[in-house]
Amino acid sequence: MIETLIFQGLTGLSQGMFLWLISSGLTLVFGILGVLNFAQGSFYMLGAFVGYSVLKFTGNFWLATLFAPVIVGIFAFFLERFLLKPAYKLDESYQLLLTFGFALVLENLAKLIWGSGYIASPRVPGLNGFVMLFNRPFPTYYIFIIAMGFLTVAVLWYFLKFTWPGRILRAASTNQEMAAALGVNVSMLYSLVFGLGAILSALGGILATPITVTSSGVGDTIIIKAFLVIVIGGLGSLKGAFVASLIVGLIESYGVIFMPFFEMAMIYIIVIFILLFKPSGLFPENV
Amino acid sequence: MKKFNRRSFVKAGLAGSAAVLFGGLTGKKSEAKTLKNPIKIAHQAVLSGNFATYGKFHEMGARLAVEEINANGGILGSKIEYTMKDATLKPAVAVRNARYFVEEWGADMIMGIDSSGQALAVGKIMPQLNKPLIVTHAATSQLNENLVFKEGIKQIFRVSVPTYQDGISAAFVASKLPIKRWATISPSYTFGRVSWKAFKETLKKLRPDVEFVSESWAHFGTVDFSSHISKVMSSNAEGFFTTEWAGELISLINQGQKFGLFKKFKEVLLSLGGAMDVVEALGKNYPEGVWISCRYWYEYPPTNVNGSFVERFYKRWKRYPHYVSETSYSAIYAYKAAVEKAKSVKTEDVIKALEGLTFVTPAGRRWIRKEDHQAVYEVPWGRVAHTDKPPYVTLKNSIMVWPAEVYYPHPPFKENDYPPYYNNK
Amino acid sequence: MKAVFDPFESFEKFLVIVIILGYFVAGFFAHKFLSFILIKAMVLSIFAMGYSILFARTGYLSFGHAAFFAVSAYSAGLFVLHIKNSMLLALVVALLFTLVVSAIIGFLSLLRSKIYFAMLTLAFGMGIYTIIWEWESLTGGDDGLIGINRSSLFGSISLVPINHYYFFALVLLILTAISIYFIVYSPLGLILNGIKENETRMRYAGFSPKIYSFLAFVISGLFAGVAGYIDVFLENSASPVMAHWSESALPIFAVLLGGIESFSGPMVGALLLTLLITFLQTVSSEWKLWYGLIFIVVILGLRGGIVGFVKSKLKGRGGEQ
Amino acid sequence: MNSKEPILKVDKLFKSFGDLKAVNGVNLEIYEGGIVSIIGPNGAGKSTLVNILTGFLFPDSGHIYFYGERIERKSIQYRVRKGLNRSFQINSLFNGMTVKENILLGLLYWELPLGRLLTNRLPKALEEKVLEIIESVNMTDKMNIEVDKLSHGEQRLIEITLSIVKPPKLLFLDEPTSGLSPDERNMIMDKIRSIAETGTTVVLIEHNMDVVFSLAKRIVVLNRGSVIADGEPSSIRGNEEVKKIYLGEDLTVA
Repeated sequence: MIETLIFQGLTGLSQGMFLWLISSGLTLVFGILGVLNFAQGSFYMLGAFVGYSVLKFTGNFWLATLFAPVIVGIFAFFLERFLLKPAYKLDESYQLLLTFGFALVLENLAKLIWGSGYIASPRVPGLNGFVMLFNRPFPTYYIFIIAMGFLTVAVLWYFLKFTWPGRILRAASTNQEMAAALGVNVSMLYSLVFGLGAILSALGGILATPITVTSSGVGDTIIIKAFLVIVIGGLGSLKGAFVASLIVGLIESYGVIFMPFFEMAMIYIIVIFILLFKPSGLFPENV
Repeated sequence: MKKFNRRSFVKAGLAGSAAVLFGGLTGKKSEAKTLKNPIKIAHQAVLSGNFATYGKFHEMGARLAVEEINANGGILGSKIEYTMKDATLKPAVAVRNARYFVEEWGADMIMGIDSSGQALAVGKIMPQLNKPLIVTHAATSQLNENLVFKEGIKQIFRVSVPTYQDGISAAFVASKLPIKRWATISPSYTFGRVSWKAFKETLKKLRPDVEFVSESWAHFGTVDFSSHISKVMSSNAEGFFTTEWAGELISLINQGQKFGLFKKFKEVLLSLGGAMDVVEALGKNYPEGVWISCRYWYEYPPTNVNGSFVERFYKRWKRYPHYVSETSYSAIYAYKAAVEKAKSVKTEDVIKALEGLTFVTPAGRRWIRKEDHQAVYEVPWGRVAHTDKPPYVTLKNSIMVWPAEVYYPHPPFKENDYPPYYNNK
Repeated sequence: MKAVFDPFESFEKFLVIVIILGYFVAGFFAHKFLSFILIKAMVLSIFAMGYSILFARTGYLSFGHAAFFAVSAYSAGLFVLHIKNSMLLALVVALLFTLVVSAIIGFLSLLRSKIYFAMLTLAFGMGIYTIIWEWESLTGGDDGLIGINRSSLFGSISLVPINHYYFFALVLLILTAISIYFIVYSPLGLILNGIKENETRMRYAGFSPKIYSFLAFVISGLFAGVAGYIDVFLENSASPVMAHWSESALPIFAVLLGGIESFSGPMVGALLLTLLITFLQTVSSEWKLWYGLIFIVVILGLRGGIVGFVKSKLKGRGGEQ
Repeated sequence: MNSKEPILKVDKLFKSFGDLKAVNGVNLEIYEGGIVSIIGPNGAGKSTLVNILTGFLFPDSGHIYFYGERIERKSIQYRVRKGLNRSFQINSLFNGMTVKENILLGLLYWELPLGRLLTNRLPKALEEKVLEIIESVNMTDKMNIEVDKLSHGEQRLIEITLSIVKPPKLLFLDEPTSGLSPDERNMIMDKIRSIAETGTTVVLIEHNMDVVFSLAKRIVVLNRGSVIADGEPSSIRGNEEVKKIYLGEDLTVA
């Protein structure tokens, strides 16, 4: 029994890490730009598709993992510049709706570019095996995913805490006027943050390709869960997004054993409890 | 309802005899006159979202059939006009499309449909639309058992196999395998539940010594199966059965490989593992030795009809036919056969002609049962082996087939009566 | 926004009356498919007009109203299938259930600010979707409820023929338009507008905005219920996707397309959107791409919607909306 | 009410944002009648204090008593209904609505019976009252203009009017003259005097020392979240500590 619990825990952790990659982008963008980005799921999807193309071109999964998020990030950067900026003067609901429009268009553009079929999952050199835990195999790739999750946390934390751009970001999240007063180009900052958020989600997308199937509708499915995650964690809070991602991942995983059919219900119940008793989420704070 | 039946019977009789009469008197030319030109066939399937690939495969099969028929003089001289629409997976959209096809576009026959909910919703309004509907994918047994057989909605036909293939035939395969304990990860919706139940109950009757030790239910849209895999792998099962399909099956297989699922279980049955979307996506990575089936497999039957179909299909689309391609292709040929038999495109005549119709298709000889309008035909199971050429998967050396009559439930349908027609002889 | 003293109020009224007359006349001439599509447009009109009470008036964006549409459709369907084949009683039951569900979800979602609210309605709506999907013994799971047939009204007026049902739907549309008119051009409408413009100031004017937002939520939920009720008897079936969040985008889009600031906007938008989608689906399998592009254009370039655009042209000084 | 009893009593109020202690242990008592001014340099915590007192923010700790009732966790509207209102430094009107609609919205809660929430026509008395208020600010000719199209001074006038359509017992005015021309400023100052004359206690948060010294009978000086001086204008003017924080600013005018 104990090894089953550990196995479920590990798979839950890895599921949580994918949620973290997408919800960190979501919460970061919200924290700085104040925009709830429906298209965050599309960046996840684009990460997978672009990664697939890079992989086809270079034959190297690691190059794909490196380049796909950057390409998607650059795309997001320009998307923000040209199509999202005009919406900042609008109500936040309109911004949400606009990104919803982006999601619709991106899903269908992806279908036009990459076709409607399922894109095969690449094999990752060196990570195809498994390690034995309690005489049962656990895939090395899942361990790698868990490690990548923690790595992104560490990198983000270091970036925000100890680097100059990171400090500006934190300042901007609490007080944009102050940041502007410091001579920060807020408009450029917004574009960069939007791009950074896309990079995180796209990284999730490309990292998921070896274990899941990529199709144009994949962004839709994941964005809903990411919303739940950031409600639990507290909007705009990276710490909250991380903890909540793990909580949701673990609930889903243990739910499969202890309450099949109802694991999603369990997540909703947590959301309701958070709302009633701790309405600003687990970690109500900025970035 | 009675009145309707009598009138249609009379009409059908009149039309039929008129056609025979004229045909006898004046030969082929006037036959064409009694028909409509062009004959309009409307097709709908999912062309957007996660399952968009299904719609594309549907369309490829249907277009090939239409092109061939039109190139060879059409149906009794009438050309086919064909249209295709995105049905998404929403019943409301499928209903709207069906209404559009019949009431606006003027379709003589409508076909396609992927999800059970859509098939049932469209099926229910067929008496209003009163055109033949040939379902080419949706597998719910309610369609033929309830809507056609019990409620008498005669406009509905299905050329693809119902869930019988997914649950019951799998149990026949399982009964021949030297293992006793089974587990599943099944889709957490009607299709998955019905199939697992059919599998369990059939197998229990065929092999009373079997046990079902672990089941895990995955939501529609599950992306990550690892916790389900981890759960079933913690059981002492020896065999694994699933009716997961399309993208979710690909994810399940991928993740299963990483977790050593195909090593842990001695036998694995994938009822829809033979679908070309899955085969294409996995190719050489398809785990060897697992049992797969689907509603048509490109290598079976090894007839000339099938061989040349696969060849033509590949030539036209540079891909191998998916089962929905074959069923779409055959649906059009079934309709052609019926119209030629009835020498009429009138719904009543076509229905009569389709009932009991036997026709040769790439998937072999199909026979449309009169009572429930279900096409009965054989579909194989086999073990995955690899080849060097696309699609890299072959079942040639391990094919296992049961006559469809053996495992198809027969009218009158009794609830939960598995296996339906099989006696322990 | 001139809720009470709109000089263009008469223009709006005129527009709505013209559309309703148009529906009425079309009812005599439309053949089957067109009447089906027009009923669909009426369903969306009712849905969107009710939705505008929440979205256009208070500014709260809900992605969960499809769930109320579905709750109504399922409760009406289950009622006529299992309890009593009465369309009138089914309406009462459907609205009652919708009321309860929308009150609970509205209360919970309104505990948080507007943007959280959007997410919460989305999440709770998907919760309903999941329940409908999983509770197979009651709802038929993914197969949905089928065979929900129309019967007659007051025992004598048969609603089975589609042209009869057309006028039944039209009556409900007219009743909806009148109710919405009374809400929009009343002090309540002004209060709701005040919440949209400046929720904090409303508090300093003594109001509890959440109570009024809640009221708007439940009202819009109820009209979603009316729409769901008409739809289920039109389709003769109910399916879980009715509750899916993507369905909630339809009334949003209808409201935006027609003109969020106007009374007639939702009705204009719903009619155009229904025709547009029917057209797009007929000409292109990539219809969602066009749909998305039009969505973006409307939000970025045409925020007064079509009615707002026409009004600004009539006024002779553009860009006012 | 005994005039010795304060109508508002603030007891050890704290509020921080991250590392910044915006309000750092403020104690304050406001007595009925007259105009009290709260001054202090930028970032002294004036706005935060007003936001906490009027319910816009909740304090981290400390108590607020209004007529003896603890209100620090009560909602904005609760305090408003008890007679505590405010105006905003940056105009916070119902933009996009007309002057008339703005005033009407200010009045609706107090004057409209719930049963008439859905009537198409307003009660006559209410209609008259709206017109009367508009008349009192000389905007009858502009009542159908959207407020965001008015001049800054006119908007400020509506801003203040909105907070007194139902005369409160205690009114906080947050920098009511900032950004105004001298003429507009005089108009607003007259308005403030007339408000105080009708019996509303006014707390004026102000930057402009001319305004403060010409209106206030009592001045409270805030610096770094704490009260550093509290007294009559003359004593404040002579206060060394106050001079220090207002270095370079001439407090002797007025």
